[in-house]
Amino acid sequence: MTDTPDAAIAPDAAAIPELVLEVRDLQTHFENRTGVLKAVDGVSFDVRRGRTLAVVGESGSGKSVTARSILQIVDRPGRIVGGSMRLHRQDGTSVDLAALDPRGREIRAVRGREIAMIFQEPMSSLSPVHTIGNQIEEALGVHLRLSGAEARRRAVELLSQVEIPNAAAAADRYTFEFSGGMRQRAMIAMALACNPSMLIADEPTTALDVTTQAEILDLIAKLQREHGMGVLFITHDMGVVAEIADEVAVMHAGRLVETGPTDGIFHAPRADYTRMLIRSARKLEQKAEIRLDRPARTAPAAPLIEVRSLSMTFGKGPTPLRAVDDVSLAVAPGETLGIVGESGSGKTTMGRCLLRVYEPSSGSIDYRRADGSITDLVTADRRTLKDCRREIRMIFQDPVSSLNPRMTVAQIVGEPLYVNGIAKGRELDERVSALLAQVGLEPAWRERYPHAFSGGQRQRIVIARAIALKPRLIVADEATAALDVSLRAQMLDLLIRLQDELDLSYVFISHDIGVIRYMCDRVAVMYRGRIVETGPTDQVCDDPQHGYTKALLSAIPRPDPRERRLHTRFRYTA
Amino acid sequence: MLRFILRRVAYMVPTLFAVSIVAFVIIQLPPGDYLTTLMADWASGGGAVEMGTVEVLRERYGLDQPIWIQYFYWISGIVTRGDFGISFELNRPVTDVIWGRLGYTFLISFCTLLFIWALALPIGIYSAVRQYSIGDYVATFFGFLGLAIPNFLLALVLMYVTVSYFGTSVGGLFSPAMVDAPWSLMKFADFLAHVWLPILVVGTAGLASLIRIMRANLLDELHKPYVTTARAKGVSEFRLLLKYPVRVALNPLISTLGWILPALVSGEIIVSVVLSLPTTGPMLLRALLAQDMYLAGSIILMVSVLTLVGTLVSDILLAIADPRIRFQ
Amino acid sequence: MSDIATTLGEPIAPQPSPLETGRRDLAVAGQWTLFWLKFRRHKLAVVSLVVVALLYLVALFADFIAPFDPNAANARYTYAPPQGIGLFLPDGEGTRFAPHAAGLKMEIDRVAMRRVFQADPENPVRVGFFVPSAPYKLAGLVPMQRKLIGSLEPGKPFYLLGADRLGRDIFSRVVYGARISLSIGLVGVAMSLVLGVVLGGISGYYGGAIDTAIQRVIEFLRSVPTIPLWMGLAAAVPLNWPPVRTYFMITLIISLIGWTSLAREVRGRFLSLRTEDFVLAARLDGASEARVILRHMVPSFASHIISVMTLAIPTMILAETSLSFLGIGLQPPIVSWGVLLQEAQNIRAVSQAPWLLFVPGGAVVIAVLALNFLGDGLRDAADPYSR
Amino acid sequence: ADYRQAPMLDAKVADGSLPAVAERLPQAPFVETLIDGPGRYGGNLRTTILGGGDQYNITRTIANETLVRWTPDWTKVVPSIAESVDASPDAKTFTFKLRKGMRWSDGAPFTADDILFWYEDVFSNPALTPSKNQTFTVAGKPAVVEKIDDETVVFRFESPYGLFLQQLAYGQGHAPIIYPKHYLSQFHEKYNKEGIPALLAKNPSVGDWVSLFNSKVSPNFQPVYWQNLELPTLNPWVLTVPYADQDRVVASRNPYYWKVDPAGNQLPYLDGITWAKLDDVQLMLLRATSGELDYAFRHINNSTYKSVLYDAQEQGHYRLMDVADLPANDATLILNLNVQDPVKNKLFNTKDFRIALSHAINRQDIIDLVYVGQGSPAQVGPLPEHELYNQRLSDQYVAYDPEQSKAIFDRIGLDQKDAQGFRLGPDGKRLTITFMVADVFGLSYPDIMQMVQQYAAEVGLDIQIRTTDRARLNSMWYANEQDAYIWNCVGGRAEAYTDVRCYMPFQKADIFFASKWADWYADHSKGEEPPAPVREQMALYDKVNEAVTDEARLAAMKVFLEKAADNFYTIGISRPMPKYALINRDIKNVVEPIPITGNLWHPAPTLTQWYFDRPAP
Ligand SMILES: Nc1ncnc2c1ncn2[C@@H]1O[C@H](COP(=O)(O)OP(=O)(O)OP(=O)(O)O)[C@@H](O)[C@H]1O
Ligand SMILES: Nc1ncnc2c1ncn2[C@@H]1O[C@H](COP(=O)(O)OP(=O)(O)OP(=O)(O)O)[C@@H](O)[C@H]1O
Ligand SMILES: [Mg+2]
Ligand SMILES: [Mg+2]
Ligand code: NI
Repeated sequence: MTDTPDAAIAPDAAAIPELVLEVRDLQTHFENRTGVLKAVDGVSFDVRRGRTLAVVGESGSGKSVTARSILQIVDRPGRIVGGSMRLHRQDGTSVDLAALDPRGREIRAVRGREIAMIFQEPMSSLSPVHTIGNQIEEALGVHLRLSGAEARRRAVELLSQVEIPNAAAAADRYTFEFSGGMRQRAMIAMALACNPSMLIADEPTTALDVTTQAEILDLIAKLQREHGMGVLFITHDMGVVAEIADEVAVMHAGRLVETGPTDGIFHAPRADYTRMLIRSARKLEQKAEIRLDRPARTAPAAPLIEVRSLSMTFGKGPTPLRAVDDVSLAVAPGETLGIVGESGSGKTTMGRCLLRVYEPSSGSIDYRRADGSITDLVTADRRTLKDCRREIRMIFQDPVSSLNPRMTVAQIVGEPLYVNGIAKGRELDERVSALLAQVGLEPAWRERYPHAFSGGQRQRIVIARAIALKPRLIVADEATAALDVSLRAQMLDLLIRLQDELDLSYVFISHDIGVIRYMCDRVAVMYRGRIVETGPTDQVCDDPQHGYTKALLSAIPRPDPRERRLHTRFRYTA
Repeated sequence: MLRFILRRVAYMVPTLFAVSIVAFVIIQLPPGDYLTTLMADWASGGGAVEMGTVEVLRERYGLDQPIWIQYFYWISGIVTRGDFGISFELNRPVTDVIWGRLGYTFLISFCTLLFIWALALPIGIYSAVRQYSIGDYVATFFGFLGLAIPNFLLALVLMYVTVSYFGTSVGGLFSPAMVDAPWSLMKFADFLAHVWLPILVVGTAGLASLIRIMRANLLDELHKPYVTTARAKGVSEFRLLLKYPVRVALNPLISTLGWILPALVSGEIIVSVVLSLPTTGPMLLRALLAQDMYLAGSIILMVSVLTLVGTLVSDILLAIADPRIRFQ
Repeated sequence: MSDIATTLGEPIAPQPSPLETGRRDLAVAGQWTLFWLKFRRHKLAVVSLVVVALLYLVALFADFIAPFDPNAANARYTYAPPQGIGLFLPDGEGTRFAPHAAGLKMEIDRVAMRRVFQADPENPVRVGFFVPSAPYKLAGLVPMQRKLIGSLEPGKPFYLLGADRLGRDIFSRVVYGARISLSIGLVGVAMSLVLGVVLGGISGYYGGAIDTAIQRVIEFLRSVPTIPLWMGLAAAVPLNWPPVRTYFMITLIISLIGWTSLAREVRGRFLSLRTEDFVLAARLDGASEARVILRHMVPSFASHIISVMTLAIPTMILAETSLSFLGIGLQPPIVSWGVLLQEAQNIRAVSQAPWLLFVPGGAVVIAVLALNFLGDGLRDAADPYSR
Repeated sequence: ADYRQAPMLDAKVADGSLPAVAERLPQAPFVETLIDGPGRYGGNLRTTILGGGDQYNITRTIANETLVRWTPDWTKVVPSIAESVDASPDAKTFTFKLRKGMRWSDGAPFTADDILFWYEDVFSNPALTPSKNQTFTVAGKPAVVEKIDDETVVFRFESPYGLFLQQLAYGQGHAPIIYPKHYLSQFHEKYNKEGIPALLAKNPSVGDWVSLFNSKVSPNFQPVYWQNLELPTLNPWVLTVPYADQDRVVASRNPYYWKVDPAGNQLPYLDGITWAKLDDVQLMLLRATSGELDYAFRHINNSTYKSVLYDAQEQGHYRLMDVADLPANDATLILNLNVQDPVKNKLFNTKDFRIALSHAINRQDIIDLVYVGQGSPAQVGPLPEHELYNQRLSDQYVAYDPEQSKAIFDRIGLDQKDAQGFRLGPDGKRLTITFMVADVFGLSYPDIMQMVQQYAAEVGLDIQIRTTDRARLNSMWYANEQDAYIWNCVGGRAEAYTDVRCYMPFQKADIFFASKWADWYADHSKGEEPPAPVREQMALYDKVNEAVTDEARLAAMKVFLEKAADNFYTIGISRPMPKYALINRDIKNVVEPIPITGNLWHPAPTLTQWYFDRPAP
């Protein structure tokens, strides 16, 4: 706050801004008895005052480890084995962070004071048993030696700066009382507490919907302008990169494959991997090619599933939460219905109601069985429900948590076949192998545990489980949110092809309108438990009627640095 | 919070009734009754046993009644008059004789608890932070050693060593010279000189499990992201450890706090007999052996009440310590 | 990276993982191989596994290993000290290999009422392996006439680890005691385990009224001091039962009380697991409730169960000493480590025959430590997340 | 005469709160015969009792005052509280002359009225005494007591009761002299009908005057007796800290005690006695070895502990002295001849079965092991040094002869065996005898039983052992539920006359080989009529009671014991060896060895003359 923006960092300044961090040939290895994992393998880059360096790359390519290496907080058995990380201070001195003792006083003075970090998982990165205020004050106490009252005043000030409403009261609340977005903002407040000269932001917006994401990005940009921070921004969302980065570094398999100004990366990528990345990002801007090739649908068939005035409330008492509020929709056979909406709008809840995982409080779900009879799932008895659940399957929002970590992939994928008595023994094994092959996984890996797979592979395991019973409808809940763009495109293509092959219908839940446009025939927009707009995808995307839909569309960052538009987005207030 | 406490207290009532019934039944399970003991006493004095007298006494004590009627008299006395019946053997109302002993019991249990915590926490933390180090193994070894040696044997060996090599008087909580003295600094010192033995003996048994629990809990927490967050703020390792993972790892321990009490009281029974402590242990054991049923039943009931209260207190403490529970 | 057969034309390339070259063996290993690979890394656990296996072999082949009947009394050698075993004996010009136990001279001190023993180096007792013995049935099945180790000079004292107040061989008693202590004790632990998991599971999985009921039962059981419970229930066991059955019954009684803490922890785990997506997924797969609980939820806290069990075993072995102290434990002629420890529970043993205490005590400590470290190893190996 | 008192009383006498010593003593005090010589006043005897339920250790230490007493060597009955006693030639009337001027411990006079209070208001009151103590009954009829004058009372019996004075001289004869009328009448309905409701109101734990009375005093020295500090007594020490919840019991000198030494010094010499209430025997041992006990006998006198105590004599400043605790047999296998199981009943009542079991046991081996060679194989019978010694009774069937044992078993129909080699009973099932074992008297019964079990197995007899505590064993034998148990057997010396429970079914206490026959003996309308040989023996015992002179009694008793040898009820293992007690090295005037038996309490008979032979501090 005290320092005014430096002339040197003005965007139009000709001079190259001064260096904050100079990383050369960084190597971080994880050693265990069976070998060495070279998570970061000779990475070099610079971070400059007032500038943003975005790091992109596929999941597991070493982005987070790189970030953690800078602060020497890599988890055991990780170890920095080579390279230098020179931190340049404004007084002209500099220090090689790689040479400091990770438990020493010097590195501690840097952490939080000169270089602050926002962690990837905002949900678990805050202590569950301390108040938010307490956690922010801690940094102030450690570095600035502020007294209790002063630290508190500053903490409240920081919280209001990151636009937490009623900051003074919020400081006394606990982590679990904050929503995801609020936690993310609290993390930012914490990181900014000591006016660091550099901020590391590790995927700070993955968990957020586009509108909230936009706000956070605005916030970081504003603070960066005010304090002249250097920012290292890790993300896999090319749209965000295009929106905020000055420079981009692309990582693949522990190495930097390309570094350069944002515009160059997007419009003249040199490395193959970068090209593929950009291509995928572009591809997801439009309707899937496979779908374009499909023959046009003939007369609309009788709907496979028809939902009428479905409502679902959480909690009792005077103010129950109406998570799903009078929703009606229908899905035709072979059709993909997209559900979009911001985080917390009730998409998952609605999806789960379809399988009656949650008991709807009112409404009906008419499901047309294969023999043409119609069953109302809301009132179906256990046996009927069980039968219907073989035909309606679910892909969970989070592949990690929906895979039992203590079962092998073969067991997981085989489970529905086994418990429904469809196959066992050798036959089961063969069926599982075939299923894995169908989703593009090496059948030989079926004895591995889920943790030995990458995020994209896990997603495919989930899909394999979902199609094992030859379902007619799949409720796919954010099936691709955790993936990087290239994988995401592959995955969506896989789903579309499966649809063609098995004559599937999808209810496709996402908060990413790009994905919806790529994938869906029709789309329903959810806002606070209600469906505010429904229609064919193109119509809704190109000509949104409802204010909320407009705001949503305007907040989506485009993967092109020449079309930055976040500052021009709509805001919707109900 | 208040509602929570009230509800818990309300739950305690049926539990207590169940405890009182079971206490009453189990002390009646062994064959015979107090008069059997009385007859054995007579016999050991070389005297003749007059069966007529025994029968009259049995009637007088109400021991000829069916068990539920005996129970009803006892429980209605407690509920309506706070009268726990009399101890046949001590010939005094139960309430007169147990308070002092309950006091010492809880004093010793409490000291033991402090001792266990004071030792187990640092060791457990060390074991977790330096997992699989020599120190971890040594701590584990000694913890299990304490677990693997029967309490009374340890008490005996320690007493023997104390007598043989230091020549101090063992057993009891005070030396004979100090029993009657009013409380003074000297008496307190004398008390300390005696109380370490039971604390050590009972404590070692509980040490290992607490070390292991602490270690396991802490290992779970140690690599949680919020620890790294704190580290990234520049907090020193030691402070970090205490403020975050240890704090969270303590919660499961707090919730079992109330449960340690009956374990200590039970563990204390045999040790107290060996050390002749003025606690409820020897009295309960004697009352059980003598089938002095109102005394035995009342001690069991008292210990149970205190356990339930202890559990309640630890639940309240837990609610204070862990905001996630408080706000549920 | 590209020869994957798919039914869908252009395959999706499996996620590249060039980073993970070093740990491929772990990543692709089948579950049992993986388990073993991980277990093997835990050196102490491997050693413990060997120790535990040895202990069980000893228990199984007690008749063969123990030189004497555990109840064979010998009036001449009450409280004989351990003789130990030596390998070489001086012989004319040098030493020769001759396993032997140190000789003992005995005198009776009638005033002090004891036998006084002195080492008698002149008179070592020759020891042999696979010595002939009275016929017996190994493990109750195989007829045998040889023992692993025995004195070659019958009539001379042969007490490797000393003798007790009735001149019984402590070594033999400890060997036989392993049978009871390592079997029935474990049965009790297993009982508590089953009860704890089932009832805790029901409580946590279904919640509601049944949960409240089970919680009250647990609270109730926890709040009754154990010793009166033991005494009362043990007194209710019929007198004419054979000792082993009586003891088995008492073990069951102890475990009936012991399940509560496990149940409470299991309940906690269930409460949190019940909302996990993978559990929901299993339900949507059509798995029955029992399968969801046993196959999907229980393994998630297997490591916890293992550590609880390893802590419960010493408690079980020692509960038996407490029972003996109270006079409701094992009845003679059955021996167990608990009985042996209880017999050492007097000043005479502590001051004049410490081997009575150290030998069974050592056995318990070794068993407890080995089981614990084995448990540690199993837990780590069972956890797919551990390094 | 010229009497002196303990210095601790001087101050009280000086300030007038206590009368002078001559006024406190009776006109003719009991003059104690000293063992070593006159002692020195002062000192506190530190001894111990085991937790709760050991009140008899207090009783045995300080409560042994009876109208007549045994001489310390247990050979003669002499007057004690009574100045003299006269027995009529028909052994039916006994006249006691009390000591004039004798006082209770609170200073109130002790007269014939106190004895009459016992007789009329306690003994004859069915509420207070529902069944009459056997000491004061003969052939089921209680004594009639009359007061002649303040110092004279007469006891009359309907049938001859030649053993009355012997009985009265044992500890159990205390009943007539523990009821101070002046104190207890306030709790008695007859004397204080109006006052009792108020007293009851003050004491809510008792419901009526009977309970109230019973909570102030108790026959048989139940715990109550040692809990009432107000109760006046004739004992040498009176309680100052009661036997209750505290971890010790303390007694202090009775200033009105009525015995003097030959020099006129009022006894006792010791100022007081403290019993540390310890809950565990091991702790007792430790206290002993560290010199914190001046005297200890019970609980620590296990043969196992002797060597521990022996080694610590120097450190603990004590010595081990011999105690003639010499019952008829130290370890006796007692088969229940009235056992409910018909198969076992028939077998147990076959004398050959008992003989066979007796031959199966290697007594010498047991003695070597458990008693370190001290003791000798023997059946139950008076000891060789006693006038009643009967060699046949003691030595029959003691030989270790498994072959003969097997032969007898085979002969009496137990020749069938099962796969494990155990004999089958006539019903075709394995014959299993369950022996109850309690760890009492420090005699290692569990160890002995384990050996017996092995010997029995060698001859094919299956014996099972159940360890238990004394109280449970009690409840079993009163309910006649036991097969068999192991115990010691009284009657090694003089008490063989009065206490024949090991020689005949004679229900008194803790020896129950035929409780139903014993019931029949006490009252022919109860129990079960025994077979002829047993009935004949019972008639012989009645003859013993009719004898008035010592010679006649001895002769009758010898005939009786011959019959006992014929009947061979129980299987003895070992003739006892002397036990030991621990005593401070400075204590003098100790009879050595002290004779002890269940009825003859110790060290009470000579404790008043014990003194510490060391300079006053
Ligand atoms: N504590 C650890 N122990 C062992 N390996 C680790 C550890 N942390 C990270 N790795 C490995 O290091 C590699 C790089 O991980 P990193 O977290 O940097 O990926 P990322 O690029 O941030 O991916 P994402 O986009 O999914 O966050 C991965 O292969 C990961 O498995
Ligand atoms: N089990 C539950 N108990 C109480 N409230 C819940 C529960 N699950 C969800 N909610 C609430 O219901 C609302 C809708 O949640 P839902 O998970 O359906 O949102 P969503 O649209 O899927 O959001 P996201 O995009 O973040 O996944 C939210 O306000 C959420 O807090
Ligand atoms: Mg990452
Ligand atoms: Mg959702
Ligand atoms: Ni590649």
